Amino acid sequence: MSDEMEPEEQGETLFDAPPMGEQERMVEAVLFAAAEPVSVAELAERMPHGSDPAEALAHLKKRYEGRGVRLVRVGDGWAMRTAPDLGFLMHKESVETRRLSRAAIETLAIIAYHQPVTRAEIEEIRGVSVSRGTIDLLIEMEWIRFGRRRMTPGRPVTFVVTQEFLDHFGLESARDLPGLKELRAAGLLESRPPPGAAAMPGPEAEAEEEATEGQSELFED
Amino acid sequence: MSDEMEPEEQGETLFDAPPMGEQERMVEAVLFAAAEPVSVAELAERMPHGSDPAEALAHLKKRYEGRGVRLVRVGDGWAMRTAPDLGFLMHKESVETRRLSRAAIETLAIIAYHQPVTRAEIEEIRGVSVSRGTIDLLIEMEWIRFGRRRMTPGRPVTFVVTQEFLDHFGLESARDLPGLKELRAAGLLESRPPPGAAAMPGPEAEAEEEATEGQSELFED
Amino acid sequence: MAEDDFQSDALSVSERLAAEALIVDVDGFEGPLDLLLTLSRTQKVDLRRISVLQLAEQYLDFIEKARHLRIELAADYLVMAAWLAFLKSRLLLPPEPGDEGPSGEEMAAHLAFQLERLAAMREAAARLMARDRKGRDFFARGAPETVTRKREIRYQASLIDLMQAYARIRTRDEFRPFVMDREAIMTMEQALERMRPLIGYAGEWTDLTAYLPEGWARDPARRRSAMAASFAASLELAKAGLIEIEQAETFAPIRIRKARQ
Repeated sequence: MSDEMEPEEQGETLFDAPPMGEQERMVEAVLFAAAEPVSVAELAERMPHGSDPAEALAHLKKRYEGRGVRLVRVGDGWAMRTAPDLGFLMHKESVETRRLSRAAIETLAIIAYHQPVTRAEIEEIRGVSVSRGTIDLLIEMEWIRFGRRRMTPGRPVTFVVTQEFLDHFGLESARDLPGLKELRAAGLLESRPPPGAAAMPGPEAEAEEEATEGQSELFED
Repeated sequence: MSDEMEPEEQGETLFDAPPMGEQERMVEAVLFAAAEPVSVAELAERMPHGSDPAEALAHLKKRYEGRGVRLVRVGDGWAMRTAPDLGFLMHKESVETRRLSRAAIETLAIIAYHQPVTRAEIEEIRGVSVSRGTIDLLIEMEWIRFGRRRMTPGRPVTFVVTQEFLDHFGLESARDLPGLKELRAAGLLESRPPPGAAAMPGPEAEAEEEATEGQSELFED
Repeated sequence: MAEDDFQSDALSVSERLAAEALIVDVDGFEGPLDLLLTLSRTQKVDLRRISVLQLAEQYLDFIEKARHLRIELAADYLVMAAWLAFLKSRLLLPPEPGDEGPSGEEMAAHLAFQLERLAAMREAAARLMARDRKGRDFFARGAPETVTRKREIRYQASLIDLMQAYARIRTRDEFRPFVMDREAIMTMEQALERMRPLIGYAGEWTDLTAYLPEGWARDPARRRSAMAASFAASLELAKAGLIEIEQAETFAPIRIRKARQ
């Protein structure tokens, strides 16, 4: 080490610069403890006179090659960073199960029974407007997706249930959903008709409609 | 039962645990990323199934021996800390530690060496009442916390030192407190009740405890 | 701290000056035990071989001087003075036969122990504070990476939820899981809730029908439901050891009473 040193520098310093191994330790400690990337100039300032932080950095960089952390250049400074392939360790995942909101489950049910169904139709059936968040949530859950556009004025998008939905609810197809008759028989539906409700088309009726439409594939994934 | 389980369990883990070298990298990355000590249990939680963080830690500890940063044990956690001999490089990072009053320092030492210890016991040892502010300060600094209540009349709370205390003073555990063994051997950590009824006048003996509590506050700087 | 003054070989004048300095500095002491510890240093012996008698005299002398200088001392210093005066008398006078309480030697030994323990804790505190410390001598990671908590929310809904939801919309009514008229239904939970506070009074055998809510015994449908629920509830209560049940013969009235411990 000392033979590499400039004679001029040797004269200047009261003590010899620490051996390179020590300098490497110093750089390691400083970069570890620093909140911000540290420049070579700042390292030189902090380290004992005559040190060669650039060389120490080079040694250190090599030492950390392939390790869990790496020495990286950030702007004109140096910093220690987690190896990119280990980024997954920095996430803590937790799963929380929640019940679907009433609005969401009702919207989902309407889509399942009436698909393909437009938003306006869902609102008509539910009697309240459907929030954008509800639709987004169901799409995000991959339980519904966009169907074909309806060939009516405004060409509204329709919603249909997905394979994921069928898998989740253990259905072969949306047609396997129990019809009104079965719901009634199962005691899930009161026998008296809803006040002033016009007969709603069941899934069977909608199935025909779907067959008649064969337009935009744009919205299908 | 167990021989039935084994093949099933093997089937459960889709992948084998990563090789030890990889596990060491992972532990390294996690500990580098954390400012606080991380427990073996937490490492295991974050690493892939089947990993052995304890063994990876042992390897890692060896790897960092003599380096600028070290792997240290802090209570039931592990942390990376810079080597103490390099503290002089870290003027920029060094935090101005609050100047503690004599009362606070002594109270802290008594809690560390006698833990779990009640307030009355601290007062017995120091011969003065412990001001509420002293305890509050030490709790605020996260050096002490409440321990279990003592199963004696009045069920007084006890105080114990924290992991942060161990971390701050570079102790692996409270058993590593300097001179602990000698103090114990000399019987100075026993609680020895004063002989007979003519008890030493302790702070409890005073009628107006409130008044004296306020007074001892005067002695703190 | 004034203790250094005591380290030097003291002439009587300098000793007195030092003692006065001590008194003026009384606010610098952490209580009487601390003062005693400081005074004990003047004996220049190991704390284990300290003369407690001499220490007591030093302390009392100190208090006397303070009083002379009209320095107000906190109460605990005076309490200690009284105790030391008592200790001194115990140490000097031979114990009277039948004397109760600890001997002067025992009391002195305990005081010596307390002083030694306090000195030891002082030293331990100093050693502790002199250790390499985080943020001064060694450092934690300066740029910690925060662990991002990714919380995945899984929504749950069963086919029944779905069908119920649909049924609810189609009936435009609050969905009811059973179409039975609930007005005539009493659940076991309701019966339990009703019976629990009542059984405390059931010291004697009482017909279970007495526990049916008022009015429920008349309507046959309601009576059946209430009876079944109350019977089921009484079985629960018997299982919990709260009541006893008896029935004399088949179809005889079912009677219950509070369990006897």
